Amino acid sequence: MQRIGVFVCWCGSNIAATVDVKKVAETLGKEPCVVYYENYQYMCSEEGQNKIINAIHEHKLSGIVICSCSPRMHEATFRRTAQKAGLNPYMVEIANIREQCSWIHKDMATATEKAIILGRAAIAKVHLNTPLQAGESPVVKRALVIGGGIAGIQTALDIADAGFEVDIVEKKPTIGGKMSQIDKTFPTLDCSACILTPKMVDVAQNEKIHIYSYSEVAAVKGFVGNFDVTIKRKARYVKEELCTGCGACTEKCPQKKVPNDFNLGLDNKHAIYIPFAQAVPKVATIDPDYCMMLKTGKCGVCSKVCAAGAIDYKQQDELVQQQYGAIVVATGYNPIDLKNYDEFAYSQSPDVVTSLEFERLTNAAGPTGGVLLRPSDRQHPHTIVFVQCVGSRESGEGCGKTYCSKICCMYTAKHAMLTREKYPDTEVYVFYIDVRTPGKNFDEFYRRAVEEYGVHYIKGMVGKVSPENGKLMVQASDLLDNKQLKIEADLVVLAAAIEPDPSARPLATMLTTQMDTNDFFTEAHPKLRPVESATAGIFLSGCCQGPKDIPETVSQASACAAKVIGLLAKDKLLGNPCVAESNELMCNGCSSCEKVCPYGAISYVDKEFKMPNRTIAVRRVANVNPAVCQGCGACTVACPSGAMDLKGFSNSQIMAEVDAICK
Amino acid sequence: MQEVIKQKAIELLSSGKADRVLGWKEGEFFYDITPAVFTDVKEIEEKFVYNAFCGPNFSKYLVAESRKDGKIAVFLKPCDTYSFQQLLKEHRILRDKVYAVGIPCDGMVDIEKIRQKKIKGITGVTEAGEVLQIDTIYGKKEVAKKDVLAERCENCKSKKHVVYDELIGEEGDVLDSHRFDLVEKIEAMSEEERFAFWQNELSRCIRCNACRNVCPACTCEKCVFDNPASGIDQKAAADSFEEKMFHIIRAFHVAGRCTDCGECSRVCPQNIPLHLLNRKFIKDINEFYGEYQAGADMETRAPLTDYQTDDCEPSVILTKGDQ
Amino acid sequence: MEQNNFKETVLRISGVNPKKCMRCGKCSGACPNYDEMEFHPHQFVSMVENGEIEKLMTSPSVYKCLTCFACVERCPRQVEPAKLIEAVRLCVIRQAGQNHLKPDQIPEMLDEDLPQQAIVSAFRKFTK
Amino acid sequence: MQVEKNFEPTVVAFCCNWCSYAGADLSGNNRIQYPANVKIIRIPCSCRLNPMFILRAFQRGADGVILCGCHPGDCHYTSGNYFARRRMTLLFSMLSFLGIEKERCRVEWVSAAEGAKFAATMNDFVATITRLGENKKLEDLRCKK
Repeated sequence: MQRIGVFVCWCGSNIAATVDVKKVAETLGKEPCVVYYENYQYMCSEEGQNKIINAIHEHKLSGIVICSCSPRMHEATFRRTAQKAGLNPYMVEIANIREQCSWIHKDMATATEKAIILGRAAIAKVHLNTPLQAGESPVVKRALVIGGGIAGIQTALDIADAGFEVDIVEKKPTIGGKMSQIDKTFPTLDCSACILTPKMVDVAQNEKIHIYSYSEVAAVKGFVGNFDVTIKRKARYVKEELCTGCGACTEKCPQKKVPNDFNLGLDNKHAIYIPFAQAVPKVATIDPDYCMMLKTGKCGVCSKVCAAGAIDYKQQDELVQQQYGAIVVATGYNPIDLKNYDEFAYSQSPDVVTSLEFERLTNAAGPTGGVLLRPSDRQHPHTIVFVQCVGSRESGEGCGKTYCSKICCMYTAKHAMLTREKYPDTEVYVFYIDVRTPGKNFDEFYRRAVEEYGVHYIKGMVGKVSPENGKLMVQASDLLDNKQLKIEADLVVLAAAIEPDPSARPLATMLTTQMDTNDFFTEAHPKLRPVESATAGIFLSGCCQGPKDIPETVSQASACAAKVIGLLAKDKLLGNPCVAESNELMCNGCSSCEKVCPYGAISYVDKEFKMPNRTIAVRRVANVNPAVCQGCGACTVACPSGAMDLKGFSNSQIMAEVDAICK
Repeated sequence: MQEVIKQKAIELLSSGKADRVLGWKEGEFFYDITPAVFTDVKEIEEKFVYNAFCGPNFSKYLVAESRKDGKIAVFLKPCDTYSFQQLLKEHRILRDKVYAVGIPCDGMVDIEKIRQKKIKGITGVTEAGEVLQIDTIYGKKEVAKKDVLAERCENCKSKKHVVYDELIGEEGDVLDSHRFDLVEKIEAMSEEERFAFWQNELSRCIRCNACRNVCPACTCEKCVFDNPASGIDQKAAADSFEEKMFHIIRAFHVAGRCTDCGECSRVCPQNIPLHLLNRKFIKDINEFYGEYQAGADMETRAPLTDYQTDDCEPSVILTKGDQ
Repeated sequence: MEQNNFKETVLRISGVNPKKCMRCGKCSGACPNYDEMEFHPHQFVSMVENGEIEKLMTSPSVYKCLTCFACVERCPRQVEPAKLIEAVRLCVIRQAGQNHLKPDQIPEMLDEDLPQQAIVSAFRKFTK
Repeated sequence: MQVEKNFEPTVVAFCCNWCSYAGADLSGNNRIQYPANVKIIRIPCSCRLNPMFILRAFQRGADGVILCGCHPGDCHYTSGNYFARRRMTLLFSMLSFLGIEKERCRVEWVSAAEGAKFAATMNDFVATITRLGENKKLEDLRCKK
């Protein structure tokens, strides 16, 4: 039997002017199990709270009802008050007689009557309240960053800086990501490698950071604070700890016809390779699809020339098991495949390139040594056409993306500007639909391209590119001058839309995080929680969440790190005790609840039950992980047997409220 | 057909492929067929039947039977396979403990419909193709089988077996049925007419729970109506509301999981057309969220555990005219 | 046909929603007969949207369109300008004679040797 | 239907904690009036609303039940209101099929910023229920005092 205390607040005159607080208190005092009632001017004041504490002590109250303002206002206050008096904070219920009564009604009799009913409903509920303990779970003080691009690098560095261990899992042989392929960065035109590679070195030298390069996440279990991750380290056929990165093997390898993916296939590499000079870790990797030794067993040159004895043709994929408190997704982006854009002749002419390929063609470490040459005949191009929005901003019915890829306007301005600066004899045309330059110093940058560098910006989409006699005929309309242009170009550069990395979708499934229809990860709140996923403990960094440029990526990466540090700084996580709970005796194991859970908090176990006649039956039953459950209650309605209930908002509590109101 | 199935039952048992066989045998009356678990060949030879009264759907029995030691063989009519697969999908039946034999069905007969034809004192019914020969204490009579089919068989939705280990006879197809005709007719009534219709039907309910007990979707370890903690436990209907509440909640609990097997209406001693409530949900689900047949496969998400961001709003009910 | 309903008619016949156009001009960029035209594919879309159908109907541009559907194929937003042009052409035809040919005029035009199919197709053509 | 002169309907409003309950608070903050017939029950999310609760309310004498939740797409728990929408659509359709006045139940999406909409919705709903009159079809007579 509960011993309930009722406290009616006047809220100055806010409540008392329209509600007869004395009458409310007295009437509610007559309700069953109510052993104490009181009304006071400001229940939330220290004086008011002391009244509650004293009453709890004096009358041995087991539950209290406060008739006051909205629980969104002071529920937490009164819960703390109860706790101070030694009462479980979840034995407090609030009847909202201010926002939902005194403030919206004018007639005192009506408002008083309603206040009494609301009080009754709260009393009915508190009758059925049970003390709840917020579950505690320890936090593993280690973070996992998936993806070693600039987003992952920045997040890892910031987390490590706060003193926590970080592991980076990168699927390529080196970290660095897309930024390592870029030549210069807008709007300052500083060299990308010059600002990125020191960070990569920082990562390599940081004792708190461990890099799993050439590795992938294979499985994720667990929940916030306690993720259990399996990392697959792909066989690179080189012992990472022995390789000194001297490069002798890569020079001597006889297999030289391997398309160089770092240069986007614009040149070739050897079957054993180090992607680029500043790679981290600087370790060679053998491409098993091309290595003669691995394919036919005949060669072994690299093994012979390796002074460190690092080559191991028998290396196998290896699975590493590791615990983490937080996981950061930084899987980045890729330009879309342009196979469906044949009107731009991408597959017909090597001189039609994507912007990323153009970056490699202008990069000093690229296939042309930084001299801008056409891929087809290695001649200097004199007319270059840039086409914007290839595959972006489409209706979604075709093969393109509905969103704006955001970075193309700026990098195209950069390309155009750099080309004109280095090769003033080149005519540069940029065909645009809109030029979008929101960002610090961005529009100024674009205007400089037009005004100082004489780049021809033409509003209108290119309709057709056709290779003719070693040239590229570009047909486009100039919408502002209302004429059709035919430009004989030497090089056409397509600003391909960017899309999330294909590894993101299976990863989202493993992490039980949500994605939008474009496979970008969905943030917990588009405005207020932009770096967290809806799944606790999973954070988002960089382009996996949406198209971003480098400054934005880095600031999001640091924001993400701040959130991770905030989580890892805690020794224990205190959960929300109002979570779902499954009654094993009633559970059918039918999986209905699991399907509606947005957090993947429900799993199933086979459990033995003692049955009549000393028999034992094994049944599949649902198990809610209270650390993951957020307490929405979707499962409680999906459950046909009523085995699933929500603490703090149980079926019987809500029905008691219904009964009290409808009486 | 009875002999073929009987021989199969004997073969399964004697070859050791199954330790028990779930089949039909005669109950109190020849038309009152009940499910039975056979464990020896002799019993099968004597008692096993398969005829036009073998309505009972065995799927639900497998929830308990598949948890016992050894393997159980079961005979499933096309519509039974849907219930069977739905229960597999809900992890209620352990698949590897069951040997499922799909058997053909050309409709089950409703004894009440024969009686409605003023045929009294029935002592036996034999099938002769399209015609039923009926022995009565007043002599022999004949009726066309199609005239006395159970409602659910008149509106048979599928002759296809969706899951089995072995199939006797040929595979059938999913049929175009007129099963929603009556639902549509009720929808077309006025609100007051609908209320009167259901008041008349549901007020006959004696809360015997037969519909729940036979329903292959109602396999809860503990039914909410038997659970004092659920707040809706009732042993008997005290007034007209509780009948409605019972049937609404029951229909809602099986919505999206009901395969429309029609067992609820078959067993109702008061002849309440309970299947109409389930069909109403099925029809709504099909209209609002796209065609869905519970038990048709193992993969598709049940409509109530799924959503589309552009689903219709509940206010669609208001704009559906007077339904 | 009422004059002010032209836009509605064109939209109905073509099934095109010109509001989907983002003014990128790829249709005009792709058009092989651009130079012959007074109004270009992208202008067609905006003129239909602005209700300037009569201007289009009287322009020779309507007949310069080769109906190659390059614009339909290339449009990133599935606006389908060629279908609009075709609809404008149909408007011209419909307005020109309502029905060129009435059924009761047919008997007197009949010729013993005229194949049945020719009569039917002529009727279709002239009543368009 | 003959409407009694002083018929005061009982209306139960289930409001999700994150949007609609806050919307109701906002209408209070802005002193926008709506009838006292409406009594709000706070639930964490619209998907917490079991159809059983609605039937229970009617059984105990409620004349109208309304569910308010975050707008589709804005659910605090990302997908709760989508499930609620399907459940309520089917339930309401069934009640109508049984001949219950279909206006007695309603779902309305009210955000935390829509205090005025909350009040307007409640005004309209109470007016509708008053016009419909007492809920007789779904009431459990034993519970009537």
